Amino acid sequence: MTAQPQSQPRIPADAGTTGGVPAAPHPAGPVQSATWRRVPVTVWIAGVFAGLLLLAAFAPGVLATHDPRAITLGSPLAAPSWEHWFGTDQSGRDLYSRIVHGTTQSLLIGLGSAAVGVGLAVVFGSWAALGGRWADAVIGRAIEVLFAFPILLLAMVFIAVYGPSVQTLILAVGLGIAPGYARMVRAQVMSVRRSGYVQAAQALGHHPGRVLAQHILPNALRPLLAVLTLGIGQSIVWASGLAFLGFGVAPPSPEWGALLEAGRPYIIEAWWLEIIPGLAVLATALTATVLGKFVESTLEGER
Amino acid sequence: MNTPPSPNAPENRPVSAWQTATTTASSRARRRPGALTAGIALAVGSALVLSACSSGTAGPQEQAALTGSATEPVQGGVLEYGHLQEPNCIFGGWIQENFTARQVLDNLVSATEDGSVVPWIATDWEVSEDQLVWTLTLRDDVHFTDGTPLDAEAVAYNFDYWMDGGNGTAAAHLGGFYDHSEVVDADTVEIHLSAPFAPFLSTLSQSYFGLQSPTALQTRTVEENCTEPIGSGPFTVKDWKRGEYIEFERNEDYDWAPENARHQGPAYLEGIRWNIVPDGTSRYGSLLAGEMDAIGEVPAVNIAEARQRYDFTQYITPGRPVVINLNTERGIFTDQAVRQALSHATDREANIESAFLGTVPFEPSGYLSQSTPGYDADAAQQYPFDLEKANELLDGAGWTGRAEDGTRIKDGQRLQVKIVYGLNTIVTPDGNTAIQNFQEQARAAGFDIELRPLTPSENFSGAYSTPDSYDGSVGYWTSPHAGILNINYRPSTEEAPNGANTTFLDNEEVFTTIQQALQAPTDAEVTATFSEAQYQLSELAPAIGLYTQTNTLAVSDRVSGLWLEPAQGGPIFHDAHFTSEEARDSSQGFSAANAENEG
Amino acid sequence: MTTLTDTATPLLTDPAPEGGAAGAASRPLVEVENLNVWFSDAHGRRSHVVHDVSVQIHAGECVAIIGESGSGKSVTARTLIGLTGPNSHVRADTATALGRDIQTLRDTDWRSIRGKDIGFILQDALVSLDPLRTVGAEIGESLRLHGVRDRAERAARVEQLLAEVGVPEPHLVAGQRPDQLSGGLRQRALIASAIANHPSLVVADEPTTALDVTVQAQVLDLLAQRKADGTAILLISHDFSVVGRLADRVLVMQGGWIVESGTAAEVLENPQHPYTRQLLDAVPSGHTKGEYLTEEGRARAAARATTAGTSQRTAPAGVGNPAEPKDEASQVPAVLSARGLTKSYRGPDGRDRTVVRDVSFDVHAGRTLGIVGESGSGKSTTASMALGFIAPDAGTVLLDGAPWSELSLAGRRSRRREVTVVYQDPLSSFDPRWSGERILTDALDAGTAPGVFASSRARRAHRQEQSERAAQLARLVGLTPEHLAKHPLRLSGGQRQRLSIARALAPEPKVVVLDEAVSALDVSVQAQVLDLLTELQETLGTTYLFISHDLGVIHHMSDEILVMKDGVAVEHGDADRVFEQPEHHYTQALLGSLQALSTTVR
Amino acid sequence: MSVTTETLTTAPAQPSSPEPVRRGRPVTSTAALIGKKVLGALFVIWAAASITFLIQSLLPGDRATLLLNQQTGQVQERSAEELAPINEQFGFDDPLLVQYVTFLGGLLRGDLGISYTLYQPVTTVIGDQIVPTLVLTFTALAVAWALAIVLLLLTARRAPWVSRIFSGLESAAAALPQYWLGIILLVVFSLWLGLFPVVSGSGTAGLVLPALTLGIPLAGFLAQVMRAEFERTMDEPFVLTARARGMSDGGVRLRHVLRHSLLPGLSLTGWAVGAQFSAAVIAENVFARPGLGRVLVTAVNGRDLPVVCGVVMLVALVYVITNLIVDTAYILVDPRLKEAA
Repeated sequence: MTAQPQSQPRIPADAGTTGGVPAAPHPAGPVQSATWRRVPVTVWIAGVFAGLLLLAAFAPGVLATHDPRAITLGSPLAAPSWEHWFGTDQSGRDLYSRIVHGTTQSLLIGLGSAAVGVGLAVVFGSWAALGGRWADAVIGRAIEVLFAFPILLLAMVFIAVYGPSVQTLILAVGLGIAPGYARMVRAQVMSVRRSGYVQAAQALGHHPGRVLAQHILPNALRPLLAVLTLGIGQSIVWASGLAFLGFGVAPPSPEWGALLEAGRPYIIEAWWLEIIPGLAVLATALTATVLGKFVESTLEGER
Repeated sequence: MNTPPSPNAPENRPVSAWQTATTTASSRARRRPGALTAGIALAVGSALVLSACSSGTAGPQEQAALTGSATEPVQGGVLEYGHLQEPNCIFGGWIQENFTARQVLDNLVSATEDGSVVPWIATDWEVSEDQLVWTLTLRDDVHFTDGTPLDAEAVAYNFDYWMDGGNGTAAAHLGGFYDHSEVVDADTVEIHLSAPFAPFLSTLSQSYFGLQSPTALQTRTVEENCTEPIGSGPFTVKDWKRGEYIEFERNEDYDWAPENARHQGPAYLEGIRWNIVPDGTSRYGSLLAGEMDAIGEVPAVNIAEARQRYDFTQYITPGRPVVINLNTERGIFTDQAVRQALSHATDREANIESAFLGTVPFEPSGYLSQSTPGYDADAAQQYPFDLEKANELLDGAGWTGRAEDGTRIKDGQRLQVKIVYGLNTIVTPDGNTAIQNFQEQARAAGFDIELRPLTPSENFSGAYSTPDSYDGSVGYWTSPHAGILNINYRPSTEEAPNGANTTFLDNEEVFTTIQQALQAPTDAEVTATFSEAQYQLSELAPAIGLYTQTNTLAVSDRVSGLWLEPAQGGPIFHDAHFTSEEARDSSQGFSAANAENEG
Repeated sequence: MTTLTDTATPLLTDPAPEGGAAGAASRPLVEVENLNVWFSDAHGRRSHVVHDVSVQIHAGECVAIIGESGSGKSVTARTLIGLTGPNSHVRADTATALGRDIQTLRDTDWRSIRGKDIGFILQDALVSLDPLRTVGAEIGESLRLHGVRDRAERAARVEQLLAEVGVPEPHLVAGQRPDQLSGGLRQRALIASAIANHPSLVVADEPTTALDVTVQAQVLDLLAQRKADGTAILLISHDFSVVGRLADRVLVMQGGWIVESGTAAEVLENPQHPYTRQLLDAVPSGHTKGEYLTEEGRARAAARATTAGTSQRTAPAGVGNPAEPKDEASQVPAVLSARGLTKSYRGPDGRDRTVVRDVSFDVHAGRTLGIVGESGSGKSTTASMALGFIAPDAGTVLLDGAPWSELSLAGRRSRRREVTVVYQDPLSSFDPRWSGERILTDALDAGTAPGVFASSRARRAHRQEQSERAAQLARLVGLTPEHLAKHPLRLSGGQRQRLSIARALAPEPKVVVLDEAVSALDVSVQAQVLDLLTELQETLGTTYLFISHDLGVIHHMSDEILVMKDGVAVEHGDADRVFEQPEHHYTQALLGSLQALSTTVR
Repeated sequence: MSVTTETLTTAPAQPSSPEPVRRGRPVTSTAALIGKKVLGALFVIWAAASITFLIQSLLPGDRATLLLNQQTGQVQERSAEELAPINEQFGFDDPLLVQYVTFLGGLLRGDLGISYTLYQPVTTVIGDQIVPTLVLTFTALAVAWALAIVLLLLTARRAPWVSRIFSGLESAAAALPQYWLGIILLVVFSLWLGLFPVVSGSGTAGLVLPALTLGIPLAGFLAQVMRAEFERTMDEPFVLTARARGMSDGGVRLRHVLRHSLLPGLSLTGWAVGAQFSAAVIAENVFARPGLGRVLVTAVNGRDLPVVCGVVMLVALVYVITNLIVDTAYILVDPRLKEAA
């Protein structure tokens, strides 16, 4: 047998450890660190679409071809054409321009609800995880109750008190999605709190406040950034579901849920009124998911 | 649902139908010409029913049935009917409850297409000189399905029951006029009124005034009387699977159909399954797929096709059409000129034509629908689309400034108004389109309209019914006669509040005119005085007409003989029958609850 | 070879036969000529991980491949059972196992071979057996897959197999999950599942790693028995003592190449290749006590010796004999003292279980106290109490003679910097967001950072200063500024542990607690880190509380030793004394196992 | 979506080795544990009912007016005189606390009250509708699980493009608005292809599309959370051990890996039950199915407090029971949790 003096450490990141799981038979190790730099096509597509969404949200005039409110009584329910890319609705309004103009509110609902939901979740989830046995028990029960409670009722309360507006939907949906996230935050904070680096920081005699601010919260909440983006898509879907049940934004708002609800009676004769806004919701939710997963995997890759 | 249908002695069928009809024809009293036979009314074809029978069979057949044609309709079978909304009770004050009550309960009189009434349980009637006492003569052969007789005693009991909380809407119609009832003999009852009320009989033709067995009302629980009221009608409630369907079963003893029924004797059908299908697409789709034999409330977008494919009937509800009621007590609309300006400001006709795809008539009047007896077409036309006029009026009212978005401004205040409406309860999706069109069109004149759709809870709880909660509200109110004006425009007073006055109009002149009309001795005077009231209202412009409330019915060619009754537009199944034995045999019948949905 | 088996202890029931049956076999069971393996990643990049490896295994023979992580030894082993993994490319001039060409076998063919003709044993049954299923089910599965369909028969065979591998009460064990069994029992169960169908070849990939030393010996015994029965064994290990105990022939792999091969005796006693020599040198034991394990360590010590007089901070230390000044340690005051420490936990069954009982010790300045024990002996709990993380139920810990365990949380916080810790897994003890420099400056900051209201200039100056001190610390542990700039994830295991040590030194502690600090490292890296620790103690006079399960490491490092078993300190005394004249029978047994394993390489 | 399960928190100290074989463990705290669970469940139900009661009582608008208007189909103000009998009948005029105590008293007696609008005991109203809703909800759950498991077994940790495409499909499924999916299914399969009834009713054929409507998005979620665990488990050493035993890839996936990936799916299921109910409202609406969803919407719209409370309590009960089942399933899947619990 020939002795080969050539020595090439194959896995720099893993070299020097033998404990735990034996090295995976395929070299997941070395590539992973570099993978995140290579952005998949799907993420590119999602990125471009997200850019369009943001443009539509902040400067709808740039993308819209028509006044979203302008009615044309002569041509209701016109099929998609060169003039009206997505056809017209029951008032002869240009559906494409309405979807573009509806982006602001829909995204606001998505972002807002996700922010409210995740915000509540962060506060109460961390509180439950760090606040001791009582806080954990009380908040844990509250989360249970919220889980068991139909979101529909909550939505109704808010709408009855504040009227059907974007803010109302944000509150209702935010509260609806909060318990799930709160549980995640709680678990996350608990696991970070038990982590080696938190113990290490405590061993150095750092003040608990500093440990909380420097280690526990940042590390527990970082994965939530991805979750937040996923929540955006979910919130838009939820909000449009509420619109479907008659708890939507007041007309003539072109909020997507409202468009979906308005398009429902015309599904056979004017399919575009239902299908296209639905695709917009789906594409947005999917975009948020794809970007969220990408962010998540990037963050994980960094770890 | 697990008890098999009991054969109700079909031999016992009384056959005095035609006799009743003849009696009625010769009856005296205050019956208008043209009410003699429903057949004539049908042949004349009033504005009430816009019937399009592509099959070309239904119309003649109905007449054939009426004139006693030799061809005997197919007996039996359970008809599948798809309906929009589910009632809370079979009988009640809600219009949906009238549709079901009409299958189970009989009324004293039956309305015809021209707004007159024909005998039903009451074969004859007479009113005193002072118009305060109505004497009704009743059939002597009618009994409720619990076996108790429908006699004068029962009628008197029912009057008291309706007025005393048994039916809120009945009380709203007759409450200010009814005093008491007196039983003269078994077949005669006197109704004493506190004030003359010309449209008395027409009022009684609505199913709010359906007759129930006093024994049942007294001895059974509220729940039983809600889900299975005992009447004398052509059907009884067999089963009610809430959220899914109500099953009605033929009353084998039935032999007292109203004079304008297409036939006498028990119903041809073994029964009806009244399916609740809230979604329009599903409802129409279920007709297309053959799951339903007939459906109500055909979505506007399907009407054109339904006219081609099915026996399609559209019924225009009399009473107050769908209008925007303007708040005359508070806010911007206290100024009559502003109300008039808004009435002129939009092209409502084009709006309705577009929003309903030409399937529902535009109603220019804010007070009565065109199918209401006493409707004045000229008074209705006072506010054609005239943007210039609207602008002039607003300029004159001091709304001369303009904000950046075009909204008019007066003393720093924007011409901004809030219009509330119960979406999907009062206003259909198509109506919602029309309201949005209205909103958009009114921008040209400088109105900034905020639309506030209400959830049913908000809508009915009264939170949006007070003067300070809206500038405009959208609503309609069915009524077979112009007396609805009294309900809607009687000023609200401390002693006698009138929540139905949703414009909060407090105008002595209008009120007086309406009272005169109600008490006018002749039809001509009634009509003339109601005309005057409509002109007066029109000038005040407290409401803006949009479209007529319509009921529609599409019937597949498997069944025939289905019609919409004229008082409220409910479907009548008593005369309905399958067109062939194959069609009947392919129907699922009862007791198939578990094995259904094969097709 | 003979020398190895001669050292067998009574624990070894059946020593491997002389020379095995190797010579008798005419045709090898496994014959591999020039095996090459590549892996390709998601982007199609190929890496060549095994280069021209050739190996032959005969019936009744044990061939060992020894190497550190990343040497390609496991890949080679897995290739022999057709489980190289997805995205792998295998090429060899000859590759036959049990007479079949493994390059042409399809998956269905493999399935009939694996588990039947070739058994496979991985390290640590806790993760190598399905943790959700009973071991009986796992063993039964091997039988079911190879034709034993009848349930009752399977159950009987499972019990029989468990009995064969020396499991007491097999019918009970068969119904338990790996986590319910002790390490030895579950490893036996794993072996039972691998040999269920009496394969003629067993591939054992690190079969004893992560096991306690006594258990290791038992498991190796078991394998030796199989070998004696004629089973061929391919043993993969990083541990010379294990290899020496079992192997007839040894291949040394490094970076995918075989750098040396020969009989076990040749390779272990007379290594030719420098890499092999380096590896053997790096094994710590009593013999290496007071010496440096690596070439580099020796060189650095020598360099230091020449400038010894100029050093300000170093304790006066003899170069080749760092332990010398410690001799009069008993006069040195104890920095950390534990008195009668006791701790119990409430178990899931509601009963209290005492994990530490009445443990007392003193750690003297500039010296090392080693605590050794097997898993569950309570040594880590003792460390946690010493660190002040958990309060003892009884007893007390004194730091510099002052109360420590009895302090309030806040009171202890201000003195935490005096006792620091180095963990087994450094990576998990670093905040995943932080660079090495940040980690060190944070440690330097402990308790000294300027307040929130300090001026930005003061803070900038402070940061500048800390940054320089971090660089100094890094140099001290042999890291460069480039290392500090990196994320720990991108450092090697040894570098991470150096960083971890630097962090522990940053607050200039009185005591550093090393909790299994080198247990997860490859032997050569472990040697480097141990050398670093020795050097630091020598130059800085650092005091260590050194906790490990590894007797060799403990002996190499410690001045005094505390032996723990089941929460009780069974033996306490001078390191050499404990190793040479153990008093407690447990210590004797422990050392017996060690001797059974340890090679007499030197 | 990365749902973190906190399942594997084991006791601090490892079992020591003195007794090599541990025989059965004492079952001292089982009764206490059950008692605790039941108490917790009762608390959730009580809290849900109380919140509902408060919400319904404090909403703007007058309940008596609402009832009266609903009975007549009108939208208007009502006079005190008109409202008096209704207030009298239902006790709307009593102080809130008195109403609440009455309500609680009824609950304790097992009396949920009488529907304001249907005049039926709430138990009857719910009893009539509970079966179709439960059937729909649990069929949808079953559909979701079946889809997710098949998808995982076939596509997880396969060629990269396969995994990527299918995990993309999962994301898409999870992002589907249910009503939109429902309408499309209805149009395509019932109206165009005529495969299923348009009006679903409560029959079996009518169950397919509503169950898919609820099941497909949930399957997306389930598959997402389970895929992560599945792929992680595929890297576990015991998978290699099983393969080395001669097990086929499919066998390993089915017999070993799948079981491990069930846990996050189970916890998601526990959470999803509440949300599934809200989704059932939508499916019942689109497909004209009877069920509690429709009852709830109608009751909420009509502020039929006894019915709303009853339905909410029932949903809470179903949630609580499902979660107890999920907890049990957890232990069945991962017996190690029995000790941790």
